[in-house]
Amino acid sequence: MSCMENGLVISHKKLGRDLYEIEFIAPRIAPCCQPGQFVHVKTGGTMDPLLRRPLSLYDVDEKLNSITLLYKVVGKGTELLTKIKVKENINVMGPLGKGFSLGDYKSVLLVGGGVGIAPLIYLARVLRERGCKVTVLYGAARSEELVAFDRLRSIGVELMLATMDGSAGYKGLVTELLYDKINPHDIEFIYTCGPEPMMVAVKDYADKYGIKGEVSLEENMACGVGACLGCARKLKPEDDHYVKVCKDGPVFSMADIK
Amino acid sequence: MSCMENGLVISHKKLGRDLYEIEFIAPRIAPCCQPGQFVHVKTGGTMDPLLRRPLSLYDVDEKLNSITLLYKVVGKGTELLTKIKVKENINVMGPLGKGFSLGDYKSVLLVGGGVGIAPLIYLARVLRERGCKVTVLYGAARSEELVAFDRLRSIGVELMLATMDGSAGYKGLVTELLYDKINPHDIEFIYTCGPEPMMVAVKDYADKYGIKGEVSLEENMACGVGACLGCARKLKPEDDHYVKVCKDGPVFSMADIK
Amino acid sequence: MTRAENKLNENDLDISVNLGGLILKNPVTVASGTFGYGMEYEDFVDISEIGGVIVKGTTLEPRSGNPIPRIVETPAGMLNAIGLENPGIDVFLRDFLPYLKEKGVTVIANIAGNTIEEYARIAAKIENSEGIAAIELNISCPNVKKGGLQFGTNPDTVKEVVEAVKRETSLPVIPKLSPNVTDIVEIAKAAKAGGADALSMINTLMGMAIDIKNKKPVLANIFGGLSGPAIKPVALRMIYQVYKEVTLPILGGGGILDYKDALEFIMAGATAVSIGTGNFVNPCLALEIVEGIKKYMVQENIKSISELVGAAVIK
Amino acid sequence: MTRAENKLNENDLDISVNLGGLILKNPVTVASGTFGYGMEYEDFVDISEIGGVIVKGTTLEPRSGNPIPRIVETPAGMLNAIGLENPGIDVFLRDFLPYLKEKGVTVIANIAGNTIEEYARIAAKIENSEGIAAIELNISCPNVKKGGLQFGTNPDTVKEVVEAVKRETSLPVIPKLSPNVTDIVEIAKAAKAGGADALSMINTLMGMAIDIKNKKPVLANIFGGLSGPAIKPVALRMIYQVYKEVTLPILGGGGILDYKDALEFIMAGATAVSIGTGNFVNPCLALEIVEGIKKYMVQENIKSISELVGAAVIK
Ligand SMILES: Cc1cc2nc3c(=O)[nH]c(=O)nc-3n(C[C@H](O)[C@H](O)[C@H](O)COP(=O)(O)OP(=O)(O)OC[C@H]3O[C@@H](n4cnc5c(N)ncnc54)[C@H](O)[C@@H]3O)c2cc1C
Ligand SMILES: Cc1cc2nc3c(=O)[nH]c(=O)nc-3n(C[C@H](O)[C@H](O)[C@H](O)COP(=O)(O)OP(=O)(O)OC[C@H]3O[C@@H](n4cnc5c(N)ncnc54)[C@H](O)[C@@H]3O)c2cc1C
Ligand SMILES: Cc1cc2nc3c(=O)[nH]c(=O)nc-3n(C[C@H](O)[C@H](O)[C@H](O)COP(=O)(O)O)c2cc1C
Ligand SMILES: Cc1cc2nc3c(=O)[nH]c(=O)nc-3n(C[C@H](O)[C@H](O)[C@H](O)COP(=O)(O)O)c2cc1C
Ligand code: FES
Ligand code: FES
Repeated sequence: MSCMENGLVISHKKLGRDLYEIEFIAPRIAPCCQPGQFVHVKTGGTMDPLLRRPLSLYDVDEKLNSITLLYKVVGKGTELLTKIKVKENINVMGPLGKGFSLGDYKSVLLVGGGVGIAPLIYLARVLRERGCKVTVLYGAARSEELVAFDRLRSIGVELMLATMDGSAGYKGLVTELLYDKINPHDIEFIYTCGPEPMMVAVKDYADKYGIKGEVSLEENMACGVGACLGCARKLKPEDDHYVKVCKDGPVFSMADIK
Repeated sequence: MSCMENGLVISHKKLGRDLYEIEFIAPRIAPCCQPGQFVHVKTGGTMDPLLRRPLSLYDVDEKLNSITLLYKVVGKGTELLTKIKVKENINVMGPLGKGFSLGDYKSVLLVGGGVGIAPLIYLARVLRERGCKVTVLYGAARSEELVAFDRLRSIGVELMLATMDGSAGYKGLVTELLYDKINPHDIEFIYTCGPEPMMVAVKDYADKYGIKGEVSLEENMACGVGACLGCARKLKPEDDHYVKVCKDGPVFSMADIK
Repeated sequence: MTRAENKLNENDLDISVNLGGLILKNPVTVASGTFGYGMEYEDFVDISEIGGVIVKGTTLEPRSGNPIPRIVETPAGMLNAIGLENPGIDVFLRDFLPYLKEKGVTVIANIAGNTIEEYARIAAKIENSEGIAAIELNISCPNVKKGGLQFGTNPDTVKEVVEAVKRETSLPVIPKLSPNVTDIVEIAKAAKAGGADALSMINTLMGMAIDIKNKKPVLANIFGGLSGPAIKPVALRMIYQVYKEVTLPILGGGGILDYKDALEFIMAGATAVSIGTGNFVNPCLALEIVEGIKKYMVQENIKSISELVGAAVIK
Repeated sequence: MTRAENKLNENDLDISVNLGGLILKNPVTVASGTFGYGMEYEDFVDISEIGGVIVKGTTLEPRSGNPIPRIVETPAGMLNAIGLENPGIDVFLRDFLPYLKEKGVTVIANIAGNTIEEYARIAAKIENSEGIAAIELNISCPNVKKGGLQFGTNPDTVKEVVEAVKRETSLPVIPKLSPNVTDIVEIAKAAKAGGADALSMINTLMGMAIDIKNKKPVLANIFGGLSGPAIKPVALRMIYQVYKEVTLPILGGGGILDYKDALEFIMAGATAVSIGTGNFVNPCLALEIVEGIKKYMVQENIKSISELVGAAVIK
């Protein structure tokens, strides 16, 4: 069940330039969450901006019933979000969308770029709790942007980093690590979230080695629940119908996209 | 000279229910201020609300070059204003409008109701500094709303209070004090600001005893500088032309109004 | 009589309305295209309590809608160019309507055609099924090439299309007027002449946004329909104008975000209101507005909502 | 060639524009009725640096304007019903124009008449004085009973009024189109047929607000003109439509609040822009937008602003 809830903010920190982490108690939403789902957030109390903003579940604390989001300030909605203080409320709708499938895999690969790492953290934790071996390729422009590093370490994943400026890990695109460092025969499934060119490269890799996988897509949203048809998208150019990223996704099978 | 300036907020306190006092440094505006003038305030950073809000100069610190405003939260603009924190900026245009005339009086009367006391504080201080005897009638609904009490005391005025519930001073309308407590022959000039019925009662009193005086009026404003003609008002019903409250006022002679 | 005795109880209130034969239990509906087929919001709100659910615009044949991007936020509003993506009337009646019927929802169909003939055929299909309380005629959708806007901007066609639909159905017929016209009263009169039972107004204003980075229109369709609080003043003005001149009940909407907005519409002449973009901001809005209106009525000692309809109109 | 060499200097930029014979040193003007007679803002900004100052709408005789309230804020906008309060053309020319001339301001008059004859007479008076660079014809003010709106909504009258004014003046004549019409292109074509040198668009959308406490319209005039960011999408759409169909330079405005908005208008087809309600939010806006446009041009290596006009229009 999804619902709308005013979450009590218990922590709100700046993690790096333009990157923030906010945690709030959401007793009705938190128990229903799955990795890959998102919440639809009212970022301010006025009509500007008018619409909610979709943000992935970065993690969920099942004991506290809290939800944590990782967000990057890119425009006025996320800018306003930074003003919400601890002890204030954040209004969210959730959990929304279709999350990642959680097959009975022994070893999977996660590839995250920039703030696209967000849904992969929650996923990695849940997969680890199910005893799955999780390898994570995590890329960003600079080392300061690898803000999920500590979480990934504490989750206990095999972690490889890439930065464009070489300030941490491999110097270059995170997808270049795929061919250098990953043995495709060790991997049963690939999950990826990040900039579209990155995800395309991950899909190419998966296709090449016949590995199945899932991607998390983004599209501008109004309703977030499948009612407005605003977040439509053709998964393949030749498709004659549109999917709704908010409801049919945001997670889609790599087999379905092109 | 007026200008637009980003003032650094150095103090922002809640004085009572819905009543706030904000002080900010305004090196270009502060030196040009006169009692009765106002600043036009951008209450938030977004398009909602879109327009500025006029607020009277509550006091000006000529040494610090700071301006203090007293405001009541009545709607979304003033509500947003409460969110501005110390060390942040407040964007204001000012000083605007025509302030109180400062004749060479020996003894004057000030009558303020509610948040209408704001411009009278600055006026009282300046008049006292010129050696004028200042009597102030100050009314509000309840004693907690008499938030300018301490300032008035420190300015050194003869002060009489009225509250509707009798929790401080006279129980009833502040204008009832006029006839009970004020000797019209002691008063050379009357200044008043507050709810319109109060100001009308003050004018009636002034007319009755042939005392001159000034009122500070309010009207919804867009530009605040006389450009939009939105704050127009007929001072007397029979007038065939409109004055601009922002530019020709907000202070008007009692003789001109009805 | 003391004040306490005088005070109305919420249960004494009469908030049901009659919109040209369409009886709504309360005056708050959700607008077409903003509430899907109801089920999308079932987790958030008891959709059967909403005055009426106007489902997504439906055409004779399925439509896949416009290319993307289809939406963009604007100051206090949004533009949409969905292009009437829908599965067609047959699929709607077969797959979606039963759910709504079972839930006890007051369903209002919203139909659009490429030709007058198509409007009539959809209406006939609706007439032959059960569970729809009224038909809203979308003669004003700015996002489809054929049909759509031009129907709504020409008084003669408005009259014709209403007549054609009326011939096929016994349900209340509620044409939805386009605000993109010089004289809304003329269009409203034409709708009345065609036999309209009520008027729905307003649909979106035609607008656009430019992507300055890529130097092109943001929407793939170039133009889109502007909705949300930004258009509220225009909606109120048109409803006020029509209320004064045309004696048909009005379903008013355009930018409603709270019960005070809803009261503005009612006082300007709307018998009932519709919530569109507001649903995206707050999926519980329709019912919150019903509550807000009730509280207001108790406070103001107003027993029947009908006392408020047109209360601000200066005759 | 290195990047540094390639980079334009702000001084190399050509930001002057030709608006049907009216030469502006930069493409940013301030809109009529929102900047008084310039002097109201002289403390805040060097008004001679603004591309053009369009002064408050002027009529043949003085007008005292509408009763109050005249303005009300709306979501991302405002309604005004000033009612063309102004001292009349003679007083304007005698008392206000000399100040503007002395300051070196590029002055554009904005005129309104009750009859076509009146428009012509005001234009003749302007022709006989000096210091006015162009005439904007307000054929679209929704706030006056006679004249005003009806001129702007009928193509025949639009043509006639432009012709009548053109006969009396050698200055560029720029009719200001009303957005409250079904077909803006038809009106633009009529203006062109009448001899217009450029088009100004858009004036305000007609709207209203209701005071639910007192159950009456907020504005004494009932209706008012909606301006501000709320109307930006509608303004852009109309400019885009007209740019595609009518070969006249456009002075575009409606809701501009920053240089990005201004670029949207230019890319939609406006040769120059006008800032209205934005002046109330930020009295320095016009010049800040000029600076913003210059920075953008340097960044994007665009030498002449004309390269951007209509850049987003898909032919
Ligand atoms: C399912 C989903 C999950 C997401 N999860 C995260 C996350 O965990 N962390 C994070 O930082 N960001 C995430 N995003 C992107 C995030 O929604 C946008 O960055 C955000 O909406 C920008 O809002 P703004 O007002 O700051 O920017 P503006 O640019 O001012 O926004 C303007 C409009 O564009 C839309 N928009 C802008 N960027 C995007 C985008 N990338 N995707 C979709 N809509 C966009 C906004 O929703 C808004 O309608 C996610 C997006 C989707 C669809
Ligand atoms: C010259 C002048 C000096 C003022 N000085 C003070 C002061 O020192 N302290 C103080 O608390 N208030 C003062 N006011 C009133 C203050 O401007 C309003 O309370 C404030 O604008 C309300 O804004 P809001 O967004 O909170 O309320 P909303 O009701 O949301 O405002 C909606 C609109 O109404 C206008 N408005 C609402 N109330 C008033 C009002 N009383 N006067 C004028 N416009 C109004 C707003 O400007 C806005 O355009 C003064 C008004 C004027 C004209
Ligand atoms: C995403 C979206 C889709 C819409 N689809 C339809 C539709 O299919 N049929 C229709 O008549 N109106 C449609 N509309 C218009 C709304 O029903 C409503 O009339 C309009 O949005 C104005 O109301 P609002 O400001 O409350 O949103 C749509 C609006 C939006 C925002
Ligand atoms: C208070 C006010 C007064 C106006 N007076 C006039 C006028 O006298 N003549 C005119 O042609 N337009 C007038 N307008 C319209 C503006 O010039 C401008 O076209 C309109 O406000 C849209 O632009 P904006 O959204 O940038 O404000 C007025 C607008 C406002 C807000
Ligand atoms: S955002 Fe409305 S359907 Fe996806
Ligand atoms: S507020 Fe614009 S003239 Fe006074």
